Amino acid sequence: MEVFIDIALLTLLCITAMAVVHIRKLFCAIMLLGIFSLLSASMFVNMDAVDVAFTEAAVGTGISTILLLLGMSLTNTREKRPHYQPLFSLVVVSITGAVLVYGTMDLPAYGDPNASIHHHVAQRYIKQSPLEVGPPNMVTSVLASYRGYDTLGETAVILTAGMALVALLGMRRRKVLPMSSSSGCGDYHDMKDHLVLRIMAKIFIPLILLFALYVQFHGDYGPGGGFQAGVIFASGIILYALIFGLEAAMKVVGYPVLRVLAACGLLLYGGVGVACMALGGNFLDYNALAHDPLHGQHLGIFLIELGVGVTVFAIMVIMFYAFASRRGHTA
Amino acid sequence: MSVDLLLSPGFIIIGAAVLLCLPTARWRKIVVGVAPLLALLRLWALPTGSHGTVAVATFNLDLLHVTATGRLFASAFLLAVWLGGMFAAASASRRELISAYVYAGSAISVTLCGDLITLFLFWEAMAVTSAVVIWSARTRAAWSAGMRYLLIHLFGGVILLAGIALWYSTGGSLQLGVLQRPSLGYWLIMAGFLVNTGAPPLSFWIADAYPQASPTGMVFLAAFTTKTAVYVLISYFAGADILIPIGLYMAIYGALYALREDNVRRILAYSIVNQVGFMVAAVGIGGEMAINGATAHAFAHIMYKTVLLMGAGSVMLSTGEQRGSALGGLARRMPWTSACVLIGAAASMGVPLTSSFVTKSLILEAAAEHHLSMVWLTLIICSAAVVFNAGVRFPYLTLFQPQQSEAVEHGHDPGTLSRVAMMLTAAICLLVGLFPGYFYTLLPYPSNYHPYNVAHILEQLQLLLPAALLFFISLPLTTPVGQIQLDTDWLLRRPLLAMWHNGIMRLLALGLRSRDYAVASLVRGYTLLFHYHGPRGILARSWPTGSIALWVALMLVSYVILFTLRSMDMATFIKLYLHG
Amino acid sequence: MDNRVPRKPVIFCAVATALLVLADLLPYHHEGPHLPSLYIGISFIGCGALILLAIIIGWLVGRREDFYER
Amino acid sequence: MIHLPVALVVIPLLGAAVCVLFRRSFIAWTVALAAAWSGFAISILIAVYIMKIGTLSYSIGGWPPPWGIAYHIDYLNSFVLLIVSGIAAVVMPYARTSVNYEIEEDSQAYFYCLLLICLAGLLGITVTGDAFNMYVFLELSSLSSYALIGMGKRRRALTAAYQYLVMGTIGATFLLIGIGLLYNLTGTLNIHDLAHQLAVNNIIGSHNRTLLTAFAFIIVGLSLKLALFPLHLWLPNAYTYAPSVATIFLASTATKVAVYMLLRFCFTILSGGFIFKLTLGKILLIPALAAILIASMVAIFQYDIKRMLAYSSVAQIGYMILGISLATPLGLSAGILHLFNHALMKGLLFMVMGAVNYRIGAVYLNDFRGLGRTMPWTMAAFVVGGMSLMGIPLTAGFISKWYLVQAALEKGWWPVAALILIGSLLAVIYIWRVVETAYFNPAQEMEAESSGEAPLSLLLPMWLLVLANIYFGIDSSIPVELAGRAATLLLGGAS
Repeated sequence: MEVFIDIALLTLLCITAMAVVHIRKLFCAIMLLGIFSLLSASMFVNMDAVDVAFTEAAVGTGISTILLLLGMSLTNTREKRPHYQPLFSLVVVSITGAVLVYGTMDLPAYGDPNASIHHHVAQRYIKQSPLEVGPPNMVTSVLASYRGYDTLGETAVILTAGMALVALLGMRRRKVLPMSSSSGCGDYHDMKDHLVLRIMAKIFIPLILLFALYVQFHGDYGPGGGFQAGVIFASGIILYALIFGLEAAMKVVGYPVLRVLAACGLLLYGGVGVACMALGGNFLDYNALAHDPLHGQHLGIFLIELGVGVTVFAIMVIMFYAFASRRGHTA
Repeated sequence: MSVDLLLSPGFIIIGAAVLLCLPTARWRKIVVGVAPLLALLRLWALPTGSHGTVAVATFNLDLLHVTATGRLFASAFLLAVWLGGMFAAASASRRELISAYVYAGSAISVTLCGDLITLFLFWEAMAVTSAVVIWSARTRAAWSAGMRYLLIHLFGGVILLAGIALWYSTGGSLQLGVLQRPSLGYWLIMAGFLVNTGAPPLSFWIADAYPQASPTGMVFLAAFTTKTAVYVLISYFAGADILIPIGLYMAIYGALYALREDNVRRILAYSIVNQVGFMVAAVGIGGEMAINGATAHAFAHIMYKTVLLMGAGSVMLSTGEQRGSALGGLARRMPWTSACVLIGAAASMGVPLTSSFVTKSLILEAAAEHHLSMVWLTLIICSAAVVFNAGVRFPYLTLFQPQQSEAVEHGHDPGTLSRVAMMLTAAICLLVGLFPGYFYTLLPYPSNYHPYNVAHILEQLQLLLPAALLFFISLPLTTPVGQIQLDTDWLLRRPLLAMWHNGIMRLLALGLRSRDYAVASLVRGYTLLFHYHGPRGILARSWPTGSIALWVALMLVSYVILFTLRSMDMATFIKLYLHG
Repeated sequence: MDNRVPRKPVIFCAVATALLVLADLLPYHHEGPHLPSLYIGISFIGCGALILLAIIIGWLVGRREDFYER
Repeated sequence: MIHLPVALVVIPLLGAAVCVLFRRSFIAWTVALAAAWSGFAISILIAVYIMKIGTLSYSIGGWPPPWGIAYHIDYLNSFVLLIVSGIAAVVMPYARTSVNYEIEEDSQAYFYCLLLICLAGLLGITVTGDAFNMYVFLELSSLSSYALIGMGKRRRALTAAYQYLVMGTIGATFLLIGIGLLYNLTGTLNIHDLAHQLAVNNIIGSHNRTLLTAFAFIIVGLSLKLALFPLHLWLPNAYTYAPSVATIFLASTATKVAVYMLLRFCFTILSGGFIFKLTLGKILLIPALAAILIASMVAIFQYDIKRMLAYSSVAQIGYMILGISLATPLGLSAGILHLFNHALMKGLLFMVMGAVNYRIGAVYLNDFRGLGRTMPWTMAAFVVGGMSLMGIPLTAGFISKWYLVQAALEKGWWPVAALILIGSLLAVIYIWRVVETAYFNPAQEMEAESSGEAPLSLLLPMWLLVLANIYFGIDSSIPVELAGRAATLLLGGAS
């Protein structure tokens, strides 16, 4: 059964990918990319990688689509014909693909229980993590505790991306140009007349925020965690900005707040690590945080997930602002 | 690197050169007055032997290796740079002082280093910095003379380096010590050294280059290059017979050419060749006494040549004139200078009670001891012929002949510091002559030679006075000419010129078309190079990002193919291929 | 330029040389065989030869213009 | 003492967050300075420790190595750490003046933030003993360096940054694919455990196609990051248009760390570089030689001196890879040594470019006219750096070239040794062009009024590097010792 689902999803994925490559209308391409993300999220679910699927759905379908749309609204909605032959790219892609396929020839089969991947490190994660770390969701214990340092790095990557964007685009808004034409999609002006949207948004936004908090704090038990929660929380704010205008959203959470939040999230994460050192453990050794190692792990994971969530949220909104405020319009 | 090495006397002097960058003249004077003395103290505080090596690449450089000979040479250099610096401090340009200090520091380092590689490095440093000293005169003539000088010395350096490389590659040791076992490397090293002594056929560079330096610059130049060459000959080639004829040639050459020279500083330059010839011959004779003699005479020569050049420098500074035919009658106007020059001249001739008397006789005695009668005779004649250059001719032309031109009216003694320097140098010349016993204890080998006996004194006077008499009598015959004298360089130049005019031009004309073709193809090659590598060339352009991706893919696939092909041998490859 | 033989130095040197010849006739301690006025002879002959040689060389190659500037 | 390795990374990382928090240029600079200096101090401590004890391990989160992420520091790491943190420590004092001139007041705090993140990333790559962790920090350093390059004054900086972004992402993705394949093969990510598993499960000996593909991906990905010859195309633009401080820092550290990663993957994971001895040595030799010759040739014709130096960097990377591809103790240590020496000289030369840019506003060849007189100290520093680049005795560059030539001769590769020397000659040509213009061409009239010597805050770090270049040229015992030990360590895995 799973095989059929896989085949169906893969076929759809291929079709979507071809369509993205083929189509010249950027708006459609972006929408198709969103679909592509959803499809791959479904594939991840089928592979039992729920956390990954969750992230893919939140980031790939949600935030990145919005950012792409914003980016497109700054340029043009149609792709120019490239001056070189697309054949060229085909060659590159086929070569790389062929090499990749060649490389997988000597790999153990997917799901092969004898594969060494299931025997070495994973064994301990599966058997020991409930006793050593605690959370029933093993993914969380691997991400936040066993390999918590990688997650710190990833959080820093998010912060870097935001700061890079701000450094290159600038955080200030450009001068308001009242006469400029309103081209592209998602104009805030028009939203005033869309009563349905406004009312639905008012109903949905609190729910989205609440859901984000749930994902944040329930990450230990179910799929989810700081990354997803941050993205979902950010999408609540972004929705608000889309419907009620950038100005209004900025009154709720302005740049300075976001900037401080972004920094504080990372500082919180690092701070937990440093606190562990101060309490006599290694860096990020949560056992040191409380008398009972399990309590320490729990507290540590809670805190760092919070840090991740805060940073991701702040950076996502900053990114949105940075693109949106370059449009030359204000709501 | 230990502090010991950093504080070697040579490095102290080079460090002082850095201090000389100081803007104010007062500080510079203090540095000039103090630094060499510190270095001198340091030098005599160092025990003999090696003071540790520094590993550079695979060589162990013996940067500081004190030997008795080296120490005496280094002391002479330090005294020369001290006195010369004081003499120059008032009038020399900052550039000249700095380069002279680096030059002196390098020369001192040559005398205090323990292997050929280090020696070569400082050798080249000397060549470059001394050229800068010449250029510091800031005249056109000085520029081209400095260039010729530098070319000759770099040429010598190349020979030396080739020699060292050959010597090393054939298993020779680079350590300080007399080289045995003549081979091509041996001869090349010797030739490289000899270029700096002013040996034939390149003897002309001394008289060509030195007099073009500034009045103060030549004081420095005369002291170091030739004497370091003597030092290295002593250290590496003591007793090499070939050096005897070379030394004799130089001694005669110097005496001959000085006789018809008009430029007084050039007279002194020829005198350097003459005296260095004595030392080279002594090195060739070998044996304790000869080496003692070469070392002692080098010391004495540095001192009296410094005093003579200071005198010539003072004359030139005040009158702006260095042609013998335009000087004269300065003895009254420059009493202090004249007194010092007289002492220097006496020292150069070897008049009893002066330095040369007690040093040169060591060399003569050594020649006699080895029963080299012809050598002895030639050296005797040459030591009499010193009268023709530094001994009588120079002071006579400069100071005592009847006044020849207006320029002399401006003659006056130099400033206090310079005068003090000059007098100190003269005093050293006298002291060495007065207390030979003390001086001999500093020499590399113990000596029981006693210069002062009636016979020896009389002999010396008997040599000098007739020579002087002859000189004065033949004065009208040896009238200076206002032109450059040519020697071997003429021999090199004349046939070359003739060939240039007759043969080569025609050959060139014949080969013009092929040359044009070569040039054209060169240009085409350059264009091709430029086409691909130039700013717009295919290899330098900013490429579209996509094409780089193609490169990536190509590299990737070629790596995979190559890995696969190479990592399994062909048999297993085929086996795997057949079985899927 | 003044080309005459300077009188004072010549007289001084001649007298001094004569005195030295006399001194050679005096008995004084000397190592080995010694011919009277050997050194004076060497000096005269040797230096005279040198002066001659210098004049000849000067005549041959000495009076050339400064070839370096060519 | 025990927490030093992790402090090395955490201090700049949290410092970056602090920069964002306050967003004041001066505070950010102070934080950056403190972080860089403390990093350097820690690196020195670690190096001393390593010299005494041998290796230093640290388990993050208290999880022992194969399960958690562990730091593992040996001679090679600590040497690269010294390079990276040392350059950072010298660059930071320089940065204040130069950044004030080149970056808008508003963005300065972000600039320092990104610089610190980049530093943290590079240090993180170097200290870690975990392949995936290496990738995470590679992302961190790459992402920040794209932004740093994009902050250059000229508009083309953005295109350059974009191109670098695309190429860098391809490189990083390839690396990730390679690591993924390795993980699939072994089930572990720890580098030493990877080596162990590959050996125990007899994967190395069995011509495993996945292993070969994984390494093809890793090597191509890293070749992109370290700008090996045909894949260097992002580098000239990136270095040319980036702000001076970013160029100095990236040129002297980023490529070095990529080379370090190559060493780690090819020698530590494949224990003793079996792949190198078999094939990779010869495969990498050709691009390395091509880099030395072609990039040097291109550098000769450049008019933008920063660009010229960028091409020269490509050539110098060729030297490093050449040394590594010899795969002998001597060659390897020559390559590692050149990492260090090249950081010294290229840092110095780009600092000179920054100073010239500060005074003149551009670094085209024409702008150098008469600078020998108006900016004597700066140009003197350029001359020293140039001499080091050419490999003139008594400068640092000589040492590594010397070892390189010896290593080539030791293997009997005469033509290679000759090509190395030809490359040095080409360096002489392109450096001489600048020196000639600076010292022997009269100044242009317009510039006479504006120019003067660079301010002290630029000169001091510059001259610090000048002294370092000379010092390590005279007494090279410390780097030679470390590089030699690192080389034997890398090759010793085989026995």
